[in-house]
Amino acid sequence: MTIKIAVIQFPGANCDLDAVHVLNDVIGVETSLVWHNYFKEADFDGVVLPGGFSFGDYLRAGIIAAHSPALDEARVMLKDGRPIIGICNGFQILIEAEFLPGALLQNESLKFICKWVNIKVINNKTAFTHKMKQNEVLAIPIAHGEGRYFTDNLKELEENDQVVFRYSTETGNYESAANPNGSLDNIAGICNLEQNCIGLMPHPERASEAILSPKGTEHGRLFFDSMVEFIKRRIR
Amino acid sequence: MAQIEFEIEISLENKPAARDPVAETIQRDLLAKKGYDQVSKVRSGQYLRINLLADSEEKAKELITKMCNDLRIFNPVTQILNIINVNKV
Amino acid sequence: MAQIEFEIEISLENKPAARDPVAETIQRDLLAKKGYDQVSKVRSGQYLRINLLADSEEKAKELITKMCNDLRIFNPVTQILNIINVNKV
Amino acid sequence: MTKVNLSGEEVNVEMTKEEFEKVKELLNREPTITELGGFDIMWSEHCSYKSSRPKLKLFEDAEKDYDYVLAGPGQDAGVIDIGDGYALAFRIESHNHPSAIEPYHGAATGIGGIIRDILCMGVRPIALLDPLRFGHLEGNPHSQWLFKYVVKGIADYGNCTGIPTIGGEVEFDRSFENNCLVNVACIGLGTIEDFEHAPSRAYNPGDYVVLMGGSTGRDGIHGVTFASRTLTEMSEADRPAVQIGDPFTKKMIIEATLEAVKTGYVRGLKDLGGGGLTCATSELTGDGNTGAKIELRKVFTGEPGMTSYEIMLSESQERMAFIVKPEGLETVLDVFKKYEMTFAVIGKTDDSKVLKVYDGEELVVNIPAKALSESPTFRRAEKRPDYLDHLLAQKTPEPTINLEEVIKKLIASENICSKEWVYRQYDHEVGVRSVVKCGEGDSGVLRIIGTDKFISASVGVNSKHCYLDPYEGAKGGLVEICGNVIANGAKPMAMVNCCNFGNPEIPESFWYFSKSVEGMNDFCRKLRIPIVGGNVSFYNEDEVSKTAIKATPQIMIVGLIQGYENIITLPFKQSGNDILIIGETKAELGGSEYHSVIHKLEGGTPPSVDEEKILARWNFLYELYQNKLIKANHDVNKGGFIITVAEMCFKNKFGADIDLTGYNFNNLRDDELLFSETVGRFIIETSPKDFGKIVDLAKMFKVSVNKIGVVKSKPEISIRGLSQIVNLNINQMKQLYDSTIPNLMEI
Ligand SMILES: Nc1ncnc2c1ncn2[C@@H]1O[C@H](COP(=O)(O)OP(=O)(O)O)[C@@H](O)[C@H]1O
Ligand SMILES: [Mg+2]
Repeated sequence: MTIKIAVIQFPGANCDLDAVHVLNDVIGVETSLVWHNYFKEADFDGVVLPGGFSFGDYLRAGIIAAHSPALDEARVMLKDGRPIIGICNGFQILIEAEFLPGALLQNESLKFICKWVNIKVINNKTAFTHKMKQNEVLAIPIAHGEGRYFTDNLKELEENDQVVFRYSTETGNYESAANPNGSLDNIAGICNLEQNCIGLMPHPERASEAILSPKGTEHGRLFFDSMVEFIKRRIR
Repeated sequence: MAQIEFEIEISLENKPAARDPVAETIQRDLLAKKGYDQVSKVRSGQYLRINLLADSEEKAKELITKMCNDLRIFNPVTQILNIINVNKV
Repeated sequence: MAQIEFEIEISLENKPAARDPVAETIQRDLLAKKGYDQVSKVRSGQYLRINLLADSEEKAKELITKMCNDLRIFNPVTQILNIINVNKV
Repeated sequence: MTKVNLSGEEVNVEMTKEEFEKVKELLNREPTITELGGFDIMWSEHCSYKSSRPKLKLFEDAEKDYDYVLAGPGQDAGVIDIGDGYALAFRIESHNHPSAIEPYHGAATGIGGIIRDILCMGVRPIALLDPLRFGHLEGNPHSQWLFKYVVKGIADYGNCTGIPTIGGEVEFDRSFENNCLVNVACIGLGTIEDFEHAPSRAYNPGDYVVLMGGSTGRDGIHGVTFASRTLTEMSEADRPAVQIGDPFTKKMIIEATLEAVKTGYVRGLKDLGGGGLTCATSELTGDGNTGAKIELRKVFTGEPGMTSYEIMLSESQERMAFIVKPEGLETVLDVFKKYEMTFAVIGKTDDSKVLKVYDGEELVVNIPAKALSESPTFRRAEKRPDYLDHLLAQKTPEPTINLEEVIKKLIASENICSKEWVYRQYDHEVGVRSVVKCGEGDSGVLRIIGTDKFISASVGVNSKHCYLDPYEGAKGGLVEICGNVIANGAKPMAMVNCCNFGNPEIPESFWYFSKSVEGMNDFCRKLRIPIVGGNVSFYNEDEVSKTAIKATPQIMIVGLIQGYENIITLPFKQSGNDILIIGETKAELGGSEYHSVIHKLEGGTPPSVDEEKILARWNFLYELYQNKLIKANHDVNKGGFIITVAEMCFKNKFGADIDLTGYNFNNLRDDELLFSETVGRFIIETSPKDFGKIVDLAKMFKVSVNKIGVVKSKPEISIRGLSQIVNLNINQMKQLYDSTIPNLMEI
């Protein structure tokens, strides 16, 4: 049985084709771009909510897309344990649709930031991180204006192992200079309790080919390789 | 029953714990400019003015509150919603 | 002369004749699609609430307008500044 | 402003009395007000190039003279065939005046406009570049404000539409204080088939005319006004002077348009920019040798009660006009429906060669389709400014501070320091094509997925040099921008330019334009670079001081690299390697940063260009590339070659031992040798074992190459061979280089 992944195209998504390219051409898993209104969960084993500016990010990043019928479909997948990843705007959508807790606020600098950063793997048990090592530092770029993670319930998040990534230095320290947007506790990505759904601000699809990486790394692939492996195990 | 048009002004602000970098920046700029030491506090937020039809002011407020909750016009984790004014048009 | 503390709420919006893509999108893609068709109009803007000391309400308003101009918080070419409320604290 | 008499009423128009007479002559009657509005805008300098057209005729016919040029000047964008079935479109445009009034929306809608131009060619916009000019930032809140919001406007619009801004350039100079320059360029990529599917012409009678995108509103209507009564109820003050961009709608337009083009049912495509619907419909039919009947009330308007004049001339953003084959109308409309875009079938083409626009029953426009594009041209007088002799004669004062201090001041100066503050705000990676990213090299390098080809793009010019000598300055701009793409391993393929000058009616201002065009023309003909497009922006002057901006003929070059292994990058790679300089240094401090930063001088002898030598160096470099002899390359630019060496040290924290003893064969003063901005030089890093081979090749190509030092691991530059020993700490230099703009911008 072949694995099928959907990349959902919300109006204003702009990293959708990038994700499709990486999944199809780099990872080699059958992936379709699906217009948000046409998305049917039954056809897919996993789903990517790509980066971009859904509905212009007007009002608040991700809020309008969170009301799309695609999210009702995705909720079914969430419940039955299929893998869901939200990248950047996708993360914002997952937060606004309450798949994941907390909020993503305007960067502390009030500016959009596009830059390669380092993130440290805190939880390597999730559907998207099980091929990573705990405390491994990954080089991945960010590009966002509203990525400052905030929650009023940090303790619970930590106790439940929901913090998946933290911004760090290359050597894994959490200096404030390593935190690009002012996120609470350097949080760069989180997951749901069941660990089949993750959201993060950095863009793994931009870090999956050595040709695009300043240091020739391909750390982004680990996300998608983990996802494919996770699906294979589930099906088996 | 005839419905009345109301104009409702709302603001969405960050809760204090979530900070308010826009206001912080304005205040910092004010300090840098000098001459604005009369200003003691700044808060910022988003502003929406919505016109709608309702039977009464009460109903209009109810509707707005319901709408903002239902649609998550504000994120309850970090934001506060204020209805600033309700005016008949 | 004793100064009074005022709390002033203002909104900064695009001029009425200019477009407001944020509000248009909220109305079209959120409110209308979710059945809130009682809503006939939406405008959006930035909201600021500023506390300051001034001799009078008049002076307080003047100061706010000048400050927003000085700091280029708004550009009179495309935006308007509305003073929504002025309250004594 | 001219007052003319239209059916007994006084009307204000921008055109001259003679032009008004010509309109009447063309139509054989008085125009309607809607027609007059159309002529007034289409015959404006901005739309018709009436001052510049005669001069621009100098350029070669690129489409005819270069077989890989698919579309040349006159089209919405230049298009070249880059092989493997791909077409590359690119264009540059100015949005200076709107940005000077409202930097945020002015710059944003500038991006919106240039994206539309590329989209018109049926290809996907894949990159943006943004050459900018402002007044000095230091101690100047107005310049800071313009700079901050122009950058934010570009960022917000480009980022949202998902088009990476891969490069640009910024200069700060007093002459731009009130009239900043915001030029924007866009590159598009598609198959040659895509491009052929979407000409900007309606050449087939019987096709549908479909308008798609945002609604038509009263924003951006200008031009004709009745002197005696207002055109609408709205007073001028109520009208937004600047349009509000909507990048979200633009993103949807891009996707809907590309998908519509892919259906094969689109026969023509045109964006709505200056002149709105009037311009789009008349150009589509005029260029296609057809006519059309348009029903104005089908157009979806943003507000009630708009007059036919307003609907036809509205410049509301985010709209496209499609010419659709009748059999494919449903299919194309289904695409628009999928994207939930508003659209309207507003008319049909015919073979009448006449554009007829009906407002209900009333015929409001009835003109030959080609009439609007037949604007009269002007021969403008030109005169070399008298002040130039004095400026050119300025002498460089004796050096007063020590060289270390000078170099530190230069690297921290506004025009030389890092522009990271700008490009961090731009998503320069979306699209997963960016191989050499902003700040990493002399040009932006993009891969073409599915091939082993790369394109390299760079933009800029030196306004200070052009001020002193527009002819040599424009050539120097070409040398520098070609040099930028060559430094990354590319061959320059084609050029587009954006001419920013003062008032063409002033002979001195027109002279600058004229000489710049001559410079570009001479250089491009000799070095065989096709000019595939351009844009002219006149009337750039400081309203306060009534002086023109420094002449700024922006040059954009697109180059091609075959094979990943052939991309060359800027940073030094290994200690012990040789540092060579290609090209000699001449005493050319005129218009240099050294003159302006250290001596507050604007004059002196500016660099001049010797095309033979430049060509020889390029060919020599290609040969070195072929033989894999180059480890790093960076062209020499503002501040002179020591700045270049320092920039090459930064990334990998190397240093350099420099010895200039053998290089000063022109017997220059220390400051001339170090800080001259002689164009066409490169600093390269090579392996010591290849030195002999390189020298032999240099002789063969008749190129001057000198070893001036070696890369070392200690982050420090030491320079010998001058009258004083110079030592520079790289970490400190980098700190100076990085902090200037953040310090000025974040109070
Ligand atoms: N306005 C801008 N937008 C984007 N990138 C910019 C801008 N200005 C400068 N840059 C980037 O900064 C780097 C250095 O620019 P510049 O100093 O002009 O280059 P050069 O080495 O050719 O002199 C380049 O990568 C350039 O693309
Ligand atoms: Mg360069």
